[in-house]
Amino acid sequence: GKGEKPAAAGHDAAKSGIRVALLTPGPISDQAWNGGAYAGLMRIKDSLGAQVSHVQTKSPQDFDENFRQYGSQGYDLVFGHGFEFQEAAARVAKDFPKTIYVTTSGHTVAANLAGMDFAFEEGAYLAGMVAASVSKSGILGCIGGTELPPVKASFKAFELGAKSVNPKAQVLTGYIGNWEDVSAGKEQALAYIARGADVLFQNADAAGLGIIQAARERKVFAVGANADQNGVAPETIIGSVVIDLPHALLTVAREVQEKHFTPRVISLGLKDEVVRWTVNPKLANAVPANITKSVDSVRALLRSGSMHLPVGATSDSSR
Amino acid sequence: MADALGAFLEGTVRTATPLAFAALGEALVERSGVINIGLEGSIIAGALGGVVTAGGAGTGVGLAAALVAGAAVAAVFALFAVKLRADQIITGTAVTLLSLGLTGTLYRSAFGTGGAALGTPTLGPLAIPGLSAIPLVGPALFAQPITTYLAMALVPLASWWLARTHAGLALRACGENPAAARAAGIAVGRVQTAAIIFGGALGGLAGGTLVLAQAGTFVEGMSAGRGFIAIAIVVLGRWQPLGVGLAALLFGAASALQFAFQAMGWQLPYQLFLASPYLLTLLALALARSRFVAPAALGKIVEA
Amino acid sequence: MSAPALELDAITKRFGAVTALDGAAITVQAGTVHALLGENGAGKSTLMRIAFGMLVPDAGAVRVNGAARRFASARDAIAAGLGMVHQHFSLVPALTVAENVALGGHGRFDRALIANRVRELGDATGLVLDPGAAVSTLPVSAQQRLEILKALARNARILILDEPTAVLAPAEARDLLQWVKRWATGDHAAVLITHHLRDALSIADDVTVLRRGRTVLTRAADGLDESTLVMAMLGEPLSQGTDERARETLAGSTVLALHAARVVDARGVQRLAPTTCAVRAGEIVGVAGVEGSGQAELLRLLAGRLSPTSGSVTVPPSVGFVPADRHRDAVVLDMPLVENLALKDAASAPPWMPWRQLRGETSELLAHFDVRASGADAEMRSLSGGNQQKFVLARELTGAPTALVVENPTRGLDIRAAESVRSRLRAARNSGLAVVMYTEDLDEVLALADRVLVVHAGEVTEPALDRDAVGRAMLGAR
Amino acid sequence: MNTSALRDVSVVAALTMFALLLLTIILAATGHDVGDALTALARGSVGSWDALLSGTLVRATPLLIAGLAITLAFRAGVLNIGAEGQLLMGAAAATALGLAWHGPAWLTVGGLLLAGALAGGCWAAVAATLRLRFGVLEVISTLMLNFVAQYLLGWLVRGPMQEPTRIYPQSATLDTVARLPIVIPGSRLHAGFLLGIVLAVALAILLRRTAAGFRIRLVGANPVAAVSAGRVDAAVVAFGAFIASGALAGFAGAVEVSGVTFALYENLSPGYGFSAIAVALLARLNPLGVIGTAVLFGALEAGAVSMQRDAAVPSVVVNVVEAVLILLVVATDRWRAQRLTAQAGT
Ligand SMILES: Nc1ncnc2c1ncn2[C@@H]1O[C@H](COP(=O)(O)OP(=O)(O)OP(=O)(O)O)[C@@H](O)[C@H]1O
Ligand SMILES: Nc1ncnc2c1ncn2[C@@H]1O[C@H](COP(=O)(O)OP(=O)(O)OP(=O)(O)O)[C@@H](O)[C@H]1O
Ligand SMILES: [Mg+2]
Ligand SMILES: [Mg+2]
Repeated sequence: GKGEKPAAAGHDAAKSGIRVALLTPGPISDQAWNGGAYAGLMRIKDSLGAQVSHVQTKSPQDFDENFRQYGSQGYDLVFGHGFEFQEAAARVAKDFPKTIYVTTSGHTVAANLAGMDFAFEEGAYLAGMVAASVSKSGILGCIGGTELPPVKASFKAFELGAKSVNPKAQVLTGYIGNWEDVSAGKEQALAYIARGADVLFQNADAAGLGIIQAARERKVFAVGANADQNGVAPETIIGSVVIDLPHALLTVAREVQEKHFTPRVISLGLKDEVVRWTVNPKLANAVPANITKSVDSVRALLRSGSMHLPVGATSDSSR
Repeated sequence: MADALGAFLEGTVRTATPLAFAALGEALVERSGVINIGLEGSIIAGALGGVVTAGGAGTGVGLAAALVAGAAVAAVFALFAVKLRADQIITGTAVTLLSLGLTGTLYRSAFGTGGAALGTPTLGPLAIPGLSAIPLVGPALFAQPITTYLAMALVPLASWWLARTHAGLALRACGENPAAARAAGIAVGRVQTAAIIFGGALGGLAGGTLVLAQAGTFVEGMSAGRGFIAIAIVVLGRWQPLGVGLAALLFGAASALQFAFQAMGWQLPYQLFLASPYLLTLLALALARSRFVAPAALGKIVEA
Repeated sequence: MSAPALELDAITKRFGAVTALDGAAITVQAGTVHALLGENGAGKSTLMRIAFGMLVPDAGAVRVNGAARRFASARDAIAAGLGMVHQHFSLVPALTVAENVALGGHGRFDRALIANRVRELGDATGLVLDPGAAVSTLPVSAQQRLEILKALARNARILILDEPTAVLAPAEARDLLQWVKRWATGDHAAVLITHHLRDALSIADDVTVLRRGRTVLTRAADGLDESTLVMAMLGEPLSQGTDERARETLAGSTVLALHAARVVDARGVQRLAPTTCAVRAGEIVGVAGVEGSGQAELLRLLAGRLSPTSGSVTVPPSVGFVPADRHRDAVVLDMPLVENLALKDAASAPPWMPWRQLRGETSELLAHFDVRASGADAEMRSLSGGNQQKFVLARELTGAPTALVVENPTRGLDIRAAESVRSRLRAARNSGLAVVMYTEDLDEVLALADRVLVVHAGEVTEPALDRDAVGRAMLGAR
Repeated sequence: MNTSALRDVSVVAALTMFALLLLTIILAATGHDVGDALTALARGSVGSWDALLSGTLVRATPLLIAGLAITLAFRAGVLNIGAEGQLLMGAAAATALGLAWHGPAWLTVGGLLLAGALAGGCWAAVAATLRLRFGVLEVISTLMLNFVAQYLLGWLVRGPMQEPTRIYPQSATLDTVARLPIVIPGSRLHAGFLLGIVLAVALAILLRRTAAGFRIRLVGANPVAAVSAGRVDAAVVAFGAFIASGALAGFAGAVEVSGVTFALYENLSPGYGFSAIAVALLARLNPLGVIGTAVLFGALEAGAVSMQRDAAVPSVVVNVVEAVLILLVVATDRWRAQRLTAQAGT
C-alpha cells in the first residue's frame, strides 16, 4: 500500500526530530565515496538529533523497494547516494509526497525530488596542475574503479589541468573493473609505473589503496581522492581532491529540518568548500612555488565561476 | 619495451602467487573427492587474519594467522559437508557468504568504519643473489616476496606428497573410490576433513599474501572472486600440482597482460582486457582437446 | 588342537527392518579352507564384513586365534592378520597396481619397495602382476589376483574370499582355487564364499551354510554331496529345469549376421578381426572366451550396440541385450522399476509417457519373472543384484524381440536364481528367438548352447560343442 | 533408528543451537537488539501483505526462474553453473528489443521475454558446443563465461546500449508497454512471478509426464545405460537441455528487466545465477520444490534488507545472518533426510 501510514508516522517523527535515510551503492568502510556519505548521515544524527537509517544496495532491485519503504514509513529525507538512484527516486517520489528524495547527481527535480551535483572535476583540474609540475617523466596515470561518468570527468579535468602546466604531459587512463580488488589496483599501478608514470591519480575507492601502496613502494607520487587521504601515505600523497560529503549532506538535512528546502539541483564545488584541493603539508615543498601560485589563481577563477571546465557531456561530475 | 616486458613478467608471478596457493589447496581437496567452493571465504578470512595481527606482531605472525583463519573457515565447511554430508555446493556458497559477512563485521569492529588504511607492514621482495640478476626472468622469478618462493616450493612438494607418500595415496583413493579406500582401512571422512582444512589454510595463505605481500591493507571483499578463479585453475591444471602451478601462471599472465595493455594506452574497451584471462582459459581448454579426468568421486556425498 | 584361526559366534545384525544375521556362527580352523554357502541374501557377505571390521555386529563375538576382538574398522582387522577380497571389487582404477597394494599404509610410499614386494609375492604365490600397470587397464582376472595380493602384502593369515571366481574364466578359476588350497596351510586359513557347490566341495575342508541369517549346517566337506548342501541352503530340493527339446530340432532363418565385421578401438588397436557369422531363429549360440579377448565387442555388434569399423552387420532393431555390467549399462539405480522398464523404449516413446500402463506392465513382469521387489515403484537400488539381473532379462524379453544377446547372465546368482535364468533362455529359444549367450562358466555354455563361438585374441572360431575342444580354443589352440 | 542416524540427529540439533547462538552472539556483539533484528527480518519478509508481495515474491521471481534453469540442466547431468551469465545476456537482449521496438503491450513484452530466452540459450550454446566439440567441461566453461558476460554487459551499457545522454553506464528506460503488468495493484508484484509458477509446473510436467523429460532424466541419471539400454542419443539430449536451461536463465533476466529494473544496469544481478544453484539443490532438483525454496530465499533477502533498514544491522552482518540461516536450513534438511531413512528402515 502506498502512503496510508506516512501521515501518522510523520507526525510522530516531527516531535522527535527528523528522520533521514541513506542508500549507498557500496560498503561504508571504503574511506571514500560511501564512507563519506555515511559520515554525513552520522553527522546529521549528531547535529540534528535525527533518527537515521542506512541501506547498502546490492542491485537495482533494492532501489525501488527501499525508497518505497522509507516513503511509507514516513521518512522526511532520503538520500540516494549516486547517479544510479535517480530514476528509481523519480518513480517512487510521486507516490510519497511527504518524503523528500535527494539523489547525489540526479537532475530531475519535482515537488519532493532534488539532485546534488559535486564539481569534483574542479579539484581534479587543480590536482592535474600540481601533478604535472612534480612529474619528472611527464607521464601521469589515472586509474579508476569502473568507468563511471564522474570518474571519467575527473580524469579529463585532471588531464586538462596537467596539460595547462606541461602541454607535452602524457596521461594514461585505465580501469580496474571493480572497487574492491586492492591487489589488482596495485598491479595496475605498477604497470603504469613501469611505463614511466610518476604521479598516479586514483579514483577507485577501496581499491585505490592498492594504487597508493604501489606508489609508496616505488617512490612515486599519488593523488588522493574523495576523502582527505594525505594521511594515508604522508610521504607519497602529494595532495587530495576532497569532497566534503558530511558537510554537503548536513546542509541539505538542515534545510529540510528547518522547512525551507526547495527542490532544485544543488551544485556544490570549490566555491562552497564542499570540493577542495588539499596539498599534503608534508610534501608542500615538492610543489614549485609558481605552481602553487597559479593553482591559487585558477581556484579563484573556478570559484567565481569565470572559468568553466569543458569535461563530460554535462556539468555533472558526481556519482 | 624490455622494461615493460620485465614488468609484465613480474606482474605475472605476483598475480599468480595467491592464485597458486588457493588453487593448490583446492586441488588437494578435490583429489580427496570434495569440491569446496567456500574457498573464497577462506581467502578473505586469511586476508583479515593477516591484517589484524601483522600490525602488532609482524608479517610472520600475520601469515600464520592468515593460515589459521583460512583453516577455521574451511573447518565449518568440513563440518557440514563431511560430517553432515550436506550438499557441497550449497554449503560452499553459504560458507563464502558467511565469511564475507563475518570478516566485514569483524573488520569494522576492529578498525571502525575508518579502516586500516596502509598501516600494515608488508613483505618486501627478497632477491636471491645471482639468480635475480638474470635479465628479464631474474627479477620476475627471484626477486619476489618470500610467499612466492613458498608457492614455488609447494608445487613439487605437493606432487611428491601425492605420489610418494601413503597419505597422498590415501587422499587420492578417497577421491577415486571412497568405498575401496574404506575397505583398505582408510578413514575417508577424516582424510577429507584434513584435506579441506589444509586447503583452507592455503586459501588463508592466499589471503595473507594479498594483504601482506601486496596490498598492505584490508578491504571488504578484496578476495574479488579469486576463490572461484582458483577452482577454474584446478580444472585447467588437471588436478596435478604442476599443472595447477602453470595454470595459475597463465591466469597471472592474462591479468598482467590486461594491466600492461591499459598502461600502453591502447584505446580498446577495457572490459575486453578484463575478460581476456577468461577467454584465454577457454581457448586453452578448447585447444588442449584432451579429456580432463576429474577424480571419479568428486562432489559425491560419501555415505558412512 | 590350537585355537581356531577365526571364530564368529552368535552374530546378529540388523539393517533397519531387515535382519541380515540372526545368531549366525562360523569357526575356521587354521590350515583349512572353509566354504561359506547360502542363497543370495543369506547373509554371507554381511557375516564376513563383520569379521573384517567393516560392520559392527548388534550382538555376538568375534575371536581371532582365540582372543576376543572388537574391530572398529577394517584397519584393526588388517592389523589382526585378516585380509578380505570383496564380492564387488574394491580397487581404485585410477591408481597403479603398486599403489593399490600400498593403500592404507603409513609414511613414505617407496614405489621401488612396493614393486619389489609385488614381484616377490608374485614369485612366491604365482599371482603375477606388473606393479606399474594402471588398474583400469587390467583384465578382470588380473584385478582379482590384485585383490588377493593386496591382502597378502599386508601379511594376512586369514583370507576371506567373497565369490572370487565369479568373474574368472574356468581355467583361471581352477588355478585360483588350487592356489587357495595350497596357501591355506600352517597358520594360514581361508574362507571361501561361492555359489559353485562343486568348487566348494572340491577344495574346502569344512563347509558352513547360512539360510536367512542363521547357520543351518556346519561340518567337514568330506562325505558331503551337492544335494545335501542344496537342501541345507534352500530348505527344499531343487527342481532341475530340463531341456525338453532335442538338440537336433533345427533352427530357422538367419536373424543376426556379421559380414567381415571388424572392430578397432579409439586407440587404433584391433579388438575384433574381420568376422563373419550368423545366428538363426530358435538357436542358442554360446560365446566363450576370457575377458578382454574381444567377446564384448562381438556381443555388442550382434546386439546392434556397436557399429563395426569395417564390414557390415545385419541386426533387426528389436534385439534384447543384457550386458554384464548391469549397474553401468543396463539400469538406472536411482529410478523406480517402472522407469527402468520404460528405459528400454526411451528413444521411441510416445510424447506423453503412459505411466499407468507401464506400471501395470511392470507389476506383471515382476510377477511373471519372479523378481522380488516391493512393487513397480521400488527403486532399482533396493533390489539385490540377483533380482536386478532377473529384471533386466525380463525387460529385454518383453516387447516381442526377435533376438536376445546376453552377457554373463548368471554371474553372482545363487543356484535357484541361475537356474531360473537358464530356463528363461531355453524358453526364449524354444519360442523362436535367436539367442546369443556369453558366459564364463564353461559348463553353462555346454549345458545351454546349440553351437559355440570361441573368441581368442580377437579371432572367432567355432569348435565342436565339447569341453575339451572349447577349452583348447579359448587358449588359442586350434 | 540406528546409532549413526541418532548421532547425526544430535549433530544437527547441536548445529541448530550453534547457529542460533552464533546469530545471537554476532548481533549482540555488534550492538544490536537480537529481538529487534529478528523481528525486522520477519516483518520485512512475511510481516505484511506488502512485505510478502513487494519484497519476498518480487525477489523470489528471478531465483525461481533461474532455479528452474539449474534444475533442468542438473537433471540432464549438465553442470551448468553459468546461469548468471546467461541471465545477464538475456537481460541485455530483452532490453535491446524492448527499446528498439514497440508493438501492442502483450506483443512487446512477449517479444522481449522471447529475446531474453533466445540470448540466454545462445550464451549457453557456446559452452554446450565447447563441450560437444572440444570436450571442455561445462563446469569450467560456464564459470568463465559468467565473467565474460559480466564484462560484456559492462561494455554494452557504456557503448552501444548506453542511454541517450551517454553519461550513465546504463541503458535507457523501458517504455510502459514493455513492462510486465503488476498482478496485484498497489504492490510491486509483477506477472513474472506467475510466469515462474507456470514454468515450474510446465517443467514438472515435462520431466514427469513426457518422453522428452524422461530422456533428460535418464541421461542425467545414467548416460551409459541411456545409450546402451535405451538407445537414446545422450549427447543430443544433454545439448538440448543445456540450451533450454540457458534459455530459462535468459528468460529470468528478461523478466527482471521488464518487471523490476526497467533498464539494463551493470550490476543488474546480485548473483541470482549463483543463488539459484542453492535454490535448486535445496529443492532436490524438483521443479515444484523450487517454488518453495525460491520464496524462502526471497524472504531471506527481503528480510535481510529490512534488518538493515529497520534494525540498523549493517549489510555485512546481514550476510552472516543469511549464511547462518542457509546452513540452518541445510542442517535441518539433512535431519529430515535422516529421519526419512530411519523411518523407511522401521
Ligand atoms: N547395508 C545394508 N543395508 C540394508 N540391508 C542390507 C545391507 N547389507 C545387506 N543387507 C541385507 O542383509 C541381507 C544379507 O545380505 P548379504 O549381502 O550378506 O547376503 P549374501 O549372503 O552375501 O548374498 P549374495 O549371495 O547375494 O552375495 C540381505 O537381505 C540384504 O538385503
Ligand atoms: N545401502 C543400502 N541400503 C539398503 N539396502 C542395501 C544397501 N546396500 C545393499 N542393500 C541391500 O543388500 C542386498 C544385497 O546387496 P548386494 O549389493 O550385496 O547385492 P548382491 O550381493 O549383488 O546381490 P545378488 O547376490 O542377488 O547378486 C540388496 O537386497 C540390497 O537391497
Ligand atoms: Mg554377498
Ligand atoms: Mg551376489
